[in-house]
Amino acid sequence: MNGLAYYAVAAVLGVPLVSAAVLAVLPGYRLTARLNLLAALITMLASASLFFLPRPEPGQYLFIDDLNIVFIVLSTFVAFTTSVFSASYIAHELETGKLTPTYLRFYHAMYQLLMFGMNLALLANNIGLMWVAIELATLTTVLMVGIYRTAEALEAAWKYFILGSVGIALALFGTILVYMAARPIVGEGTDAMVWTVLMGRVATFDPALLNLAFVFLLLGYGTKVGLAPLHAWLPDAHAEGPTPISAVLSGLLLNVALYAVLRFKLLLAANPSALAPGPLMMIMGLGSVIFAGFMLYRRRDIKRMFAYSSIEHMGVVAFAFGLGGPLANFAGLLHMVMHSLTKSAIFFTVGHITQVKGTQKIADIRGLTVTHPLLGWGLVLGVVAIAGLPPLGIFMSEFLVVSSTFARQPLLAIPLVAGLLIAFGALFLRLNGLAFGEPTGSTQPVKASYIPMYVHLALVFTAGIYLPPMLVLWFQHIAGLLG
Amino acid sequence: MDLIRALAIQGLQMLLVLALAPLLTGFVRKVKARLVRRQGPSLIQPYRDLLRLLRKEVVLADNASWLFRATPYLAVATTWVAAALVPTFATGLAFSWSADLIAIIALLGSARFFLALAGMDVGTSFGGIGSSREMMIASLAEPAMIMIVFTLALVAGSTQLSTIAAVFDAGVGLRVSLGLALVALVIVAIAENGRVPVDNPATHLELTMVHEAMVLEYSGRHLALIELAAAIKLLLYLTLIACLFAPWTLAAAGAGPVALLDGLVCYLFKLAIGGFLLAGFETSIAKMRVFRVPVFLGASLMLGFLGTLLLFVTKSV
Amino acid sequence: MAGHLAFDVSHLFAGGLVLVSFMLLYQDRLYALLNVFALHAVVLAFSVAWQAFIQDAPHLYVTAGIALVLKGIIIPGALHRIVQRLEIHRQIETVVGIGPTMLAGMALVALSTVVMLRVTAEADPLAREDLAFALSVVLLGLLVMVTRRNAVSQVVGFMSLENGLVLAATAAKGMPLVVEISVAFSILIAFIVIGIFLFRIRERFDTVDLQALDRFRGDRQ
Amino acid sequence: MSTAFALIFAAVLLASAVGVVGTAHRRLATSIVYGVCFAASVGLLGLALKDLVSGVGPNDAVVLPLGLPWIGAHFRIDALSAAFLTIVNLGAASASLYGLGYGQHETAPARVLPFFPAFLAAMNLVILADDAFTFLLSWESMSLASWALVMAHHAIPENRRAGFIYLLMASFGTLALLLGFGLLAGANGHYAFSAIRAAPVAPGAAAMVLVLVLIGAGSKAGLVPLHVWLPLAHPAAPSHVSALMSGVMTKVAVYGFIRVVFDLIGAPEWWWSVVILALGGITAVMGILYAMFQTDLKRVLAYSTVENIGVIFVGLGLSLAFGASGMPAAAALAMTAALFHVLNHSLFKSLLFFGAGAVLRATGLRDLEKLGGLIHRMPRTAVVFLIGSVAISALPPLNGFVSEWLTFQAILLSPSLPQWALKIMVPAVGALLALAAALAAACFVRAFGVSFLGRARSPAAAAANETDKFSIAAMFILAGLCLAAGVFPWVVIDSLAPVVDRLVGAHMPIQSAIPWLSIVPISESRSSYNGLLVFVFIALSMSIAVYSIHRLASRASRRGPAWDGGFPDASPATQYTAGSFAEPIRRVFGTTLFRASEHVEIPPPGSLAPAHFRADLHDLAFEMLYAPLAGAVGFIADRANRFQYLTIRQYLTLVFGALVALLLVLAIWT
Repeated sequence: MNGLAYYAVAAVLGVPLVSAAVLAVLPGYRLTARLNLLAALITMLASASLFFLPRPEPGQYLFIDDLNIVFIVLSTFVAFTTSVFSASYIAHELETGKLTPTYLRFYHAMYQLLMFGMNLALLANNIGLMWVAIELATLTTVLMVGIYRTAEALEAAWKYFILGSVGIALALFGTILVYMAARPIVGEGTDAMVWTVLMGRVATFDPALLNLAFVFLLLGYGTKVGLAPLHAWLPDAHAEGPTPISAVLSGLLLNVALYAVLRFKLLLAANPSALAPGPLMMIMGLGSVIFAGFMLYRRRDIKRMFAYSSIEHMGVVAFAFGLGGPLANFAGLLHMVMHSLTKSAIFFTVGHITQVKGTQKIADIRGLTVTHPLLGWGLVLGVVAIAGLPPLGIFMSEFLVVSSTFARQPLLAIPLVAGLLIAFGALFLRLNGLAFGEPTGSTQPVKASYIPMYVHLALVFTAGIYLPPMLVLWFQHIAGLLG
Repeated sequence: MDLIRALAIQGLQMLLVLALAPLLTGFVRKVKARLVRRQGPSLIQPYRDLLRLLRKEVVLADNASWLFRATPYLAVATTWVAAALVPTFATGLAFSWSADLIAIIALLGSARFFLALAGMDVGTSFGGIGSSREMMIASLAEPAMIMIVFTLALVAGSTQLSTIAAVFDAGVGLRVSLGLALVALVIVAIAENGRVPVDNPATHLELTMVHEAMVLEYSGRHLALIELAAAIKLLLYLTLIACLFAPWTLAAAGAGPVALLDGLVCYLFKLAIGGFLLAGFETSIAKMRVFRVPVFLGASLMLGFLGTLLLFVTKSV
Repeated sequence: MAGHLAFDVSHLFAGGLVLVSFMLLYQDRLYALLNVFALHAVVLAFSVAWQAFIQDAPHLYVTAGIALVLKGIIIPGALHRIVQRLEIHRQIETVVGIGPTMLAGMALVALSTVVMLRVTAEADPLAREDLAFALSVVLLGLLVMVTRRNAVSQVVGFMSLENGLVLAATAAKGMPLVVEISVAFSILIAFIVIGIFLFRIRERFDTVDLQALDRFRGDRQ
Repeated sequence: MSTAFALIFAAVLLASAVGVVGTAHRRLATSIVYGVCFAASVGLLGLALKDLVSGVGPNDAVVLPLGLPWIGAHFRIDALSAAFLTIVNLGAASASLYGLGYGQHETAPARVLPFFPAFLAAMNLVILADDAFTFLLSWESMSLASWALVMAHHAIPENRRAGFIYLLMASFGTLALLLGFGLLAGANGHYAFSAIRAAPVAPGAAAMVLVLVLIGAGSKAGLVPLHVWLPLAHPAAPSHVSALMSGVMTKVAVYGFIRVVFDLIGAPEWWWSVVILALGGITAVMGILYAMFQTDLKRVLAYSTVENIGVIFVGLGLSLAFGASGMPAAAALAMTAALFHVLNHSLFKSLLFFGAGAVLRATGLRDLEKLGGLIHRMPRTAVVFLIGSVAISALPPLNGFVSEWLTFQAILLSPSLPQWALKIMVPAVGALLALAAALAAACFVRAFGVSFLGRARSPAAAAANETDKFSIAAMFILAGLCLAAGVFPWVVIDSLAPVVDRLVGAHMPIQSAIPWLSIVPISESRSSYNGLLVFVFIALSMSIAVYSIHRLASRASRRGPAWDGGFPDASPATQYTAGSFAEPIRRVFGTTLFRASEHVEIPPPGSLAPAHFRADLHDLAFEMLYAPLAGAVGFIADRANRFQYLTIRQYLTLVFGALVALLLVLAIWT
């Protein structure tokens, strides 16, 4: 019976790996794009099946529990929709000659490799393995950010690479420290790196080592989450890479890194004498929200703007988890899911917009609702959602975050609200120009795949008014785990 | 029986104000003329003017609308109704309860509203100047009036004229607040009726005109009605002052004919005094610039408010 | 007794590593810097080898070998070549003077020891000391990265940082994946070096010329 | 039961909103949408009236498995919501009827049709909501839908600016409300109103909630100084939407305020009323002064909305004061006055905006200085606009006067309040109200006189035509209601009785029992007013006058050029303009409150250059509050923006700094 689950896990990891290898060698755009799509589909189905199959016993290296299955299902889903979008996006890039078939092959291979890395990181039951997987994912994205080989792209990729490497190093040091903390209790060997074992016995670990470890891990993985002041790579990577990658970065990779931070937060929370990780996360989160809010005002590049909005929302999520408590944790989870869906939908829209207008400069894009109603209104809807307006999902999560914060920490709620409001103003200031007013630029119709973005928005919309009870119970359970 | 008498008194009073109004105007003019050693027109000259105007044809501006023609009737009607609700010589009016002091002020407001509109209807600069200044003055006079009402209402515990009159008649002692209120009310009355120093009903000099400029386009019967309305308004204010600050000998509800007669005579006497004082005041003072009027009225607003406050001090209600 | 000796030797090597890190901080000539780094790698190699010996964990010899060969010989050589090829001027512009940097380094070492001393002693003293040194090496490596202006010296900083990591990893007795990690890191560093070479990145780490800013930071008009 | 029906109607509205997206047949779609909206609003109106008259079942609640999962979406109709449902749907129905005609001339129907029903639905849901989440969700959706409608004519830059400021202020208000509800609900998130009532908050927290609600609801209602968005956004929308925003949406905001302050927050403190009264008085006077100086007809109306909101809040403040001092009867009187004015304002403000819309359609103009003489071209519109103007100027016998009168009666009861502060403050507020009323009269003499009377100031105005029959019908219905509410005020007062009872635990004496159908707030001897009689008297004496004059005097009349002091047929340019009409009042009030200044350039004798006159006004609220804020944000944004252009090494320094900082934290605090 459990066998099925094993197969499913194998599929979630194996399919991307194999297809990466295959795509690396296969020529021809149509075929590879379809294959890419297919692989993503299978992966998604497999991960979805994990949700229904009985859980296998946690192994030395892999395991499934309530927490990571949320992430795995979410990320495989977004990966799938993104691959749909990427198919039509890449076609256009090929026509305009921005990418050559060779790079295309490379692109698809990397795409699947990235999926493999992320899925592995999520399924890993071993802090070392998780580290390796996240680094793999980071490096692949580095290569994809640089794929256009323009000076800006290389610059962005290089910046990402260097900062990422430092992050890697810090994270590794943290990992070693955790092992050191675990070794005296658990004993030498792999066991001292296995989540399930650690969680069971962390209470007796040396608190000082754990604290030190968490500092390094927070900075190391926090670099990938894009929390200020470690965010520097994020906006440029989003702006200069191919848009599908921007979508994946915002929608998935940030979550994966956050997942790692959460894991270690759990670890610390389970040790009575270790310092409470909450405040650190709250401070960094709050800082990111306010900082990103102000940064939004001077943005002139549309993709960079939404990248900063990702920083803001990651800040909100980190803040919520830092605050803790069932309500805030629930809100944090919800916010993370909603943000992934919305932000990737926005990047889908933006991708088509930049393609049809031939520019990423906000100033050169006007009156989209007039020239391209579907794209324009899609963008409006997306911004409305990301700004936390009802009846879309983020409103609910922000409602919970803000109100529960104010009831518990009134003084923290004020800056939080201020940051949200500042970001709100900036987003709509820009939207006014983008979506409305006298249109500029090309008005020719665009070959775009609207399904992914509208599917995402539809999901977000539904979640804003109705959350299925099953999902709620599940989230509440996880929120309970997160303490 | 009571109802019948009340109705009778009500009707009588309505006719009375209608009949007396021009006479009062004439009286004031006469006194003013006398004070400056002129012969002056006869007392009944206003009646003659009205009749003359009524007999003349109306000359309407080409683009005058129905509003322009309806306004005179509306003005007379509202003013008349308002006047009918102020106890002149007897308190037992059949319908005095249908509108209290605030409502009476508001009724006069309606009349002013439509007159101001009529002033703008033909589309001349004079009409506009008149309307805008009239509204400006009113915008200051009305709050002052409300403050006066406060003062009175706080003393009498009512905004119902008959009640107030009855209370004051019964005697509430001499009060500073009431004195202030009286002064304030006089100022408001002068402003509302466009008398010197706020306005001059006799002048037709462009820059000084307010009310006259507003109704400059009227002629014939329309003008007659407007003159009549103005006269009634003057009478109304004098009556108001009389019944608020000299309520003595007002015939109470259900009083016998003697009392009524007594009240009537005394009423005429009060009016005479009021008219005389008004004429005296007007002759002794010069018209002020339009933009000193706000200060003048502001003073009455202050007095009214002061009256209210002092009331708290003297007797914490 | 043997334990005592083992302790002293590894202590010696670890301390030596910190010392060499300070020498890195001190250098202001590029070639000298590279040579000192080679020394850094060699010291690390010895310390790792010693660990392999006392923990009798043969796989650690691999790590030691990598350290010796790759970081001790190949990469410094490659960097030499690059410096010649790209005519990077030999003088290293530092952000702050050497003196303050050294002081900062002292402070960092003090900090790391303070932090580490909070660790209860029952995590065996050997590991504790080594961790303290490793942490200092890591911090000093970062310090090198942020105080040097040109690419090569920053790479050197990064590599010394990573040496600190390896030190820590080897000190952690019986830690799995050490070899894999060191390999992974070597690849990473190779990437960086290649990157510098391919993209002709001279001072791109810290360009000060505004026109370049406009070109590369995208977001200006 | 009726709650369920109400929800069904709301669902119908939403369905039509979704259904119309991207439709081809514009005329057809327009008719269908507004038809559906009309039907649904009438249905809701019927429900609400039924509940209002026949009383509501105590447990007429519906809980749907929507919204916050573990709470669900609670909906409930009580007396208060029934009253406001009536008001909202009265406006909604008339607006939909108006839209049937007006909407056909819409240039961008695709940007109006989907959002109009959504807007209606959202407003209804706000009032139906019975838990904090549903309330805020509907509240913000209401803002969103109206924002979309404001952006309907987005080609005009001012509209885009208006939309932006509107949405920003709306979201600011919502966040304030959100914080308030966060306090009310407590840390465990008891968001259902029933739960909030069950667990009253501490006094300090309650005061904080009051402030937050004043900000939240006040910014939506347009309390000075939170009003800045209102005169920008309301005129920008299509006129029937402006009518809804000004006439109805502001009332929804008032509803929110009443719901929280009189229902959820628990026992009030007397000093709260000081704040509310002060704000109300200032808002009333400032609002109408702003209105006085505008030359855009719709903007005049929008600012006068601010004034009326002030009047309403004065009523609410009084009610709070009396309630806190244990004077239920007086509190009931004040509350009745406030609610009555809510109804009145929704009636005549919608009416006036419809009129403005008709003018806009006929002439394409909103600028008073270009209008004039429309009474000849658009007689019916002129009549209803006149009625609206008289009503809003609080003149008998129309409805505006009644609520104003009731408010004054409540003010006259203030001396019996125990607190000296209030004793002295309330009369002052009364003076402010009187001032506001008088200025309102002046303002609407100006608005009506300049636009409808006189001679046309532009060809467009000279060529105007009467508007369509649907619009006329809608306007006449509202005008009729204004008259009815003025002549039979007792009907309104009595049907408000249960609401007031629910809110302040007492109600005014039942008026229908009083002879001659006059209204008596406290006692016959104290004060009474009889709209019917006054109306009849005026009609009677007027007809007497007409009759006798026409019988006895000459009936002859002749047309001729205007006399105008002897200058024959001067050009229309010599008429008094809106600006010149406002000049005296600008001199009296504007110099200090608006830093008004006049600049005159008269060319030297002999030169043919035209003379110039310019009057400058400053919106101090904007210049002192909002401009600095925006400046600060911009400044910080500029400073922060440097972080976009650091070098990699500097970014690394940031990371390094963070690491060292955290290590120091460990070293020191653990």
